[in-house]
Amino acid sequence: GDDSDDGEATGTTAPATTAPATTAAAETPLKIALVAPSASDDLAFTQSMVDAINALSDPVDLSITDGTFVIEDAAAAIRGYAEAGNEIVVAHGTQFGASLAEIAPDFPEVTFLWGTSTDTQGLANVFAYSPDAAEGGYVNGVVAAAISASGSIGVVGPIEAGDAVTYITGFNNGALANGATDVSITYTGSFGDVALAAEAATALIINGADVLTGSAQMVVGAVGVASDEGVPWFGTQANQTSLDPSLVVASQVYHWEVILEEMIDQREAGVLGGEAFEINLANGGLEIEFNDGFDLSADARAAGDAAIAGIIDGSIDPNG
Amino acid sequence: MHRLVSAVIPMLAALAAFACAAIILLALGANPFEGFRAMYTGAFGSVDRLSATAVRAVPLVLVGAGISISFRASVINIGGEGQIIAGALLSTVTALALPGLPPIILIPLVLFAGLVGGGIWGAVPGVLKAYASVNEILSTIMLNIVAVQFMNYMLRSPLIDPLEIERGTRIPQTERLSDNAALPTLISGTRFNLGVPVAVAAAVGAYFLLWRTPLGFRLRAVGHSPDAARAAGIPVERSVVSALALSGSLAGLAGAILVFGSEGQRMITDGSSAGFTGSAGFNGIVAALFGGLHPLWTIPSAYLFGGLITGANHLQRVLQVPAALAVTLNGIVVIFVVSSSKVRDRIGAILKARREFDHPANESTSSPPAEEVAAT
Amino acid sequence: MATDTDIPMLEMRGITKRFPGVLANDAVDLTVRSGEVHTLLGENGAGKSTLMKILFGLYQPDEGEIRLNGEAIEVESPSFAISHGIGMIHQHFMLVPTLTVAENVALGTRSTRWPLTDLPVVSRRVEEISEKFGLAIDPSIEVWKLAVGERQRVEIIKALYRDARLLVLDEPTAVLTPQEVEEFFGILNEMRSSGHGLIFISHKLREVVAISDEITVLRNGRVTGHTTPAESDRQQLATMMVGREVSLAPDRPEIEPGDSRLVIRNLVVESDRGTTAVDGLDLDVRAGEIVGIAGVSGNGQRELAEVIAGLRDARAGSSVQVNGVEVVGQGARLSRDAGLAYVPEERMRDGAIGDFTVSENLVLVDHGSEEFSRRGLLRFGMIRSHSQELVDRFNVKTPGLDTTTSSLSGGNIQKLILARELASGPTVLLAAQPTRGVDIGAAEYIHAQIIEQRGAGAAALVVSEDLDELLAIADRIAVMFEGRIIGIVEIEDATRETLGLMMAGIHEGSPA
Amino acid sequence: MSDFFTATVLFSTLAAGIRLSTPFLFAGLGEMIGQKSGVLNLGVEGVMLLSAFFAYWTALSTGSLWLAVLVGMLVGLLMGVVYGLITVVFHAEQGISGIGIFLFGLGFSDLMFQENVGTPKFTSKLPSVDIPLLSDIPHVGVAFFQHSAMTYTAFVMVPLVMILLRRTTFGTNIRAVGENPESADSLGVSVARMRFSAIVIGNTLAGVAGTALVLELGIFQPNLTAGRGFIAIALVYFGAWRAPGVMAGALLYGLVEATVITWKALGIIPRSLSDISAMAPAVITIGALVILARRVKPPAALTQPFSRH
Ligand SMILES: Nc1ncnc2c1ncn2[C@@H]1O[C@H](COP(=O)(O)OP(=O)(O)OP(=O)(O)O)[C@@H](O)[C@H]1O
Ligand SMILES: Nc1ncnc2c1ncn2[C@@H]1O[C@H](COP(=O)(O)OP(=O)(O)OP(=O)(O)O)[C@@H](O)[C@H]1O
Ligand SMILES: [Mg+2]
Ligand SMILES: [Mg+2]
Repeated sequence: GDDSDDGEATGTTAPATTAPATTAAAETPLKIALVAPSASDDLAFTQSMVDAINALSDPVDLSITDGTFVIEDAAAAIRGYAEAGNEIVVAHGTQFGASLAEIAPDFPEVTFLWGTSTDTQGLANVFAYSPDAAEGGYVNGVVAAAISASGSIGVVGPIEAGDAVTYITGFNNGALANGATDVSITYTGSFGDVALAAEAATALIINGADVLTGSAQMVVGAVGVASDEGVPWFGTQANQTSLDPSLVVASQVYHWEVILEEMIDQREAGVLGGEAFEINLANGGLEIEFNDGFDLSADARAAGDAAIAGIIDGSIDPNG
Repeated sequence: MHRLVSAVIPMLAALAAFACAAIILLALGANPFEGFRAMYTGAFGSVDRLSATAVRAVPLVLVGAGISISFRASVINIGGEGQIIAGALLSTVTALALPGLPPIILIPLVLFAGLVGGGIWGAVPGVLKAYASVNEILSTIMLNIVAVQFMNYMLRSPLIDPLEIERGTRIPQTERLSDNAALPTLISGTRFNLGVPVAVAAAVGAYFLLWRTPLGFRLRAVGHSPDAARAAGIPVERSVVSALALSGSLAGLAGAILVFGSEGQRMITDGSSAGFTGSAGFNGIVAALFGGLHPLWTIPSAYLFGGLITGANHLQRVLQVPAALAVTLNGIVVIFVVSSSKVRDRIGAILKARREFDHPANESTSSPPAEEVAAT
Repeated sequence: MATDTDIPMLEMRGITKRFPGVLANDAVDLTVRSGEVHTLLGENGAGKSTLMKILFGLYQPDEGEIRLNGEAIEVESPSFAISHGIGMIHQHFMLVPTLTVAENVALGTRSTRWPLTDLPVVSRRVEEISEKFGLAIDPSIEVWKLAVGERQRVEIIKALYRDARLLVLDEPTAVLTPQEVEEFFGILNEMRSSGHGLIFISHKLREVVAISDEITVLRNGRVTGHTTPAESDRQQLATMMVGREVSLAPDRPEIEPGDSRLVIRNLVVESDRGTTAVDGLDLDVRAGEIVGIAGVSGNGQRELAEVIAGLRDARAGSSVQVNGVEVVGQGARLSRDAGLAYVPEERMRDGAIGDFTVSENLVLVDHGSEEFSRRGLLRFGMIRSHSQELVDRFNVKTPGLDTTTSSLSGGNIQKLILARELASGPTVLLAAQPTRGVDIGAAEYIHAQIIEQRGAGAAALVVSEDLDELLAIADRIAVMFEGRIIGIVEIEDATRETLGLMMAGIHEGSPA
Repeated sequence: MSDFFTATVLFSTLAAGIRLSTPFLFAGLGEMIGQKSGVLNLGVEGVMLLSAFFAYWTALSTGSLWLAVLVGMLVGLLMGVVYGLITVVFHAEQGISGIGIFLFGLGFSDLMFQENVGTPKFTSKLPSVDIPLLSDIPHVGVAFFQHSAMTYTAFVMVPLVMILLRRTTFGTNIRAVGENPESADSLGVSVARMRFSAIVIGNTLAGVAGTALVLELGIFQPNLTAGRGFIAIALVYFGAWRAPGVMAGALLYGLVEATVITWKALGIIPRSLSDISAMAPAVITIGALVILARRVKPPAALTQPFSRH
């Protein structure tokens, strides 16, 4: 897994200029543009994609528009990048899909990547991508149950929708499968309210939770409380170990590069889209990164590894 | 002289704003001149960009025109965000319920639903103010919060696209709404859609309402002096409700246009209000006040402000500076320009006063200032 | 009296001040000596307040010179004026209603316990001043709770507290009852004999004659004459001001009154403070008669007027009928639709909208009528011609129809309101203090208009604290005391003395 | 056993409510002082964000919480000077300039964060200061006497602000210029100076609010305040321009927020109602005002620029 290197966020490229929108020759770097809702070093969803593109084996020329939480602005950026001659434009946000459906047909030469999504909306130049976040959630849940003394585990989510639900569903199933008695799931009602996330974590701990997890940007508030109270934390979307090197047990990390490589290959072979990809434990796109700084018992680790193996071989259904 | 002053001061303010922006750009390692060029190109550089800016200005025009109505009635409406959402939700529900109607009926219908939804959401603080003495600044701010949560609930639960449940992706968005409700594009190859003329017409309507109709007369009377209005037999409470309802309905219309003029043709939430509204509920206040609370001036004012937003976004894309810069620049421009506009007004007023004295504008009936002297 | 009579306390020379479209002061000279009450007399809009605001540093003159005790000064701000011993009591009170009397008085002065306030110390001095000049007031009460006359006292105390030697009093008596005016003149005499210089502005000639040592007359921004009470009587003063003969007693033809148009039965009304302001009042006003309501302010007149106008609710069981329509608690629209015209007491607050134009204010009540709006649109042509007609007819001095109303002089705003209310041809006219602050010429005109309405068959109820006014125009005068009508006097039997006694609650054979 | 459990939850909810109220209280008192002088400041949210970021950055780079608090205050003060210049000296429209400050604060704090910090990291947080003896009282101690110094300060500010406004000449002048600036001016009170000072004090308190929020959490994120500045403005209206009223509003809002989040965690509020219940603080605040039915007028000169002829 790769560690987050902060500071190296934006400005990796020169201004995008007009260029022929045809397939790149082998030596010129591939022109990729990324449009994302949160900051590129958010330790979460957006950073996972930035890291993945930078980890590609081919040389790339990457432009980023991040922090575009206004959907209309994102749509303008997607269109703008397509016009500016990028070969691949990544619309890194479920909410951008509707706009993409309008834009993609106007630029048949450009490949659009859209995630997280499980279908391409029938567009020939769109690749969809999604994580099976339930898988990592399940593994985290199994390990969390293993280290919970009380059997009571707390979860802090934003609003009950999208990726967060998938992860939390998997987590819940994993924890219950491994003997947790009570998984309390709290949706704060906001992606951004750190203080509320902190109070949610506090309430969960007072209510008896001795292990916590959560999804979305505002969970740093919950991590802070977990950290104060000495409660272990499970992360998702990116490696959150840096937030508390002694209490973060494991993080589900997205390695999009696994499927990005595949999509680029297809494009080079003349297929500009039309397929949905998924990262999961089996294809290595999802990885559970354990934190060596946390003193995890061998049993718990073994339970986690068993869950990973079970999911990969199909004997465990994290959604079931 | 006075024309010179009023031209020079905003230019100085603009220069100061540009200087601030330049410093920040330099600090970010970007070339300021390229930056400004990118902003200009992004906002006004081509027919396409001009159209994009117009589309971006639509909610600002509408919210701004509505704000002009309510502020003229002395009602401070900070609830634009919530009213946009309410209008969008009701128009979305309408389109979901009657997808098969022909466009000629369905488009006006969804726009009307937007007006109604926003109007209701505006009338609530109006009623609270008029009949329960709840200050509207408090209630509109609070109702914004309520609207966001309500939108999140509606879009993740009753209105969610059934496919999202089926696939397990659970994205909080509606299904693709009827194409019969989509606002037609008026300049092909651009984003310029029916929403733009609708917004302009609504602003003109707001102007007529305020200055040409008895209702507008009453609203302005109540705005200037509720006591005198009441004594003259004008129903003050009802006027307050009307002002907020009208203001809200224009914001609600903006909400409908945001949905049916969007590329996506569905309503979707990212959990915040700004994600859907682009903060038009607040920026519309700026557009309105900047336009002197005059619905017609709100149109150019909103267009410039829209240009600031599209331009700054383009700047970010071209120079690869963080998106937060765009918001920062908006703030800086607003601060500098608003500071200068009042200074200009004051100097202008003083100079004008002198000139008007020398050449009285409209003399009338009674004794001109200096007449015959009747000594005793 | 004062010793340095050869060096005047104040000399203003060649003061000129322009406003957009108006030359408010045109080379005005004014000389005031210590120990003298110097009256400024002039029509509404003559420029009296403007001159005084210049003296107090609120406006800067365009030309001219001010000398205080022989020394040229430039009054750049009110604090400069205050520090030079100039005090001003403004035509519109300059008080902070939410602060207490002591806080208002102490505002802007040094505190002995800085940074804390020293209200006990201030209160003590306020009491000293009160005692010396006979200005009873409770220093700890918030100003909004005070009656108008009491607020006036606070204004005077404010000036005295700052050791003002030269005191400007801009229409201080406009809002005072006759009794209060008596007391007030006592205070002025006290100050005069202690060597203060006083500049007094009033439209009430009886007062001017009673108190002045010197009189300067202004017209259209210019000084048009000097005189003293000894040289000129009321009639002559009026002529100097207006430039023509003014009749102080209007013609009032005999008319046989008709049916009752305004019928009030068992009216019980609460004041804002929750006390009973009107306490079981019955009254009839018939077509073709003018009934005056006299009384010391605070005896329920305001509440009575507001209930009739539909602006205040009354207790259950009360009845007010305008042309047979029950109007209690139904809102102003209904009262007006029933045929009422209403000239409110607080004209700046209730009568006109300062930020509206003259013509907008002239159609404030009727803008929705068929005449001025059709198919949902205002008819500007009609509105303009109507406004122009009223401005001409009522001689409202304004630069134009589109002039902002607040820039008119007080008297002209009053004329504008009357023009609007009388133009509608009301069957019942309710006028509260219709000529308060209005110059003689205008008052004459207003009285004539009210009498004309009476002639046209209107029932008029005029609430006024000015007995001269009521004696001049009313057919009957009802005196209000503690929320009731303690007696009604036919005009033939009414004298200042009997009315004064009744206003104090004393009435032969009165059960009260 | 279950009684004990309930009491624990109850009092910890109280504690959470008080914590959540703290930023509201600081910002609300600050806004109130400004409004008392006749100046509406819609930029509170922006000032809170700027102070929060710079306090956080200071704590991160120096490790000193004291310095962080100081920087947070200074940033608020500086923004007060800027806002004072804009509104009092240049007579700018208060509504727009406030929104300008909000936008600037929102963008610039985000920009600075991305440029200088990037990946979120924790700083040390404000330590809990346990009041001797009192903090040992079962339950009550947790609820009221184990908070950060910032929280205690916020509540101590309430009587201090009351004294400032009611008992000092400065406060009397502030109230006078907000109510009737012509009158204050005619008595030689400088309207401009009073308003400028009130704005500076108000913005400094907004800065402290942002600082309290960020140091309580130990971490910054773009838009950390999540609308709290606007709620603080609303609470001034709730409190009818009185310090205890603002406190009541802050506590009400904070306590309802805390209760909702706790009940969600306890499963008392079903997950399906999570967003509906998140409306509760807003709805209850409005409802409380309806029931109180107060008819208090804002300072008469609020939002009106003052200038002499
Ligand atoms: N001249 C007026 N002055 C004060 N209030 C009025 C006036 N005319 C109407 N109103 C009040 O305004 C409300 C609406 O009046 P009305 O029904 O006449 O409006 P409308 O016909 O819809 O519009 P318009 O007045 O523009 O023709 C009514 O409650 C009425 O009491
Ligand atoms: N602030 C102002 N702006 C414009 N015009 C003004 C202003 N103040 C006064 N005026 C005009 O100057 C003239 C003189 O007004 P001023 O108030 O001095 O009259 P006045 O003699 O005090 O009258 P009144 O007896 O009605 O109080 C009037 O025509 C008035 O309309
Ligand atoms: Mg005057
Ligand atoms: Mg009508």
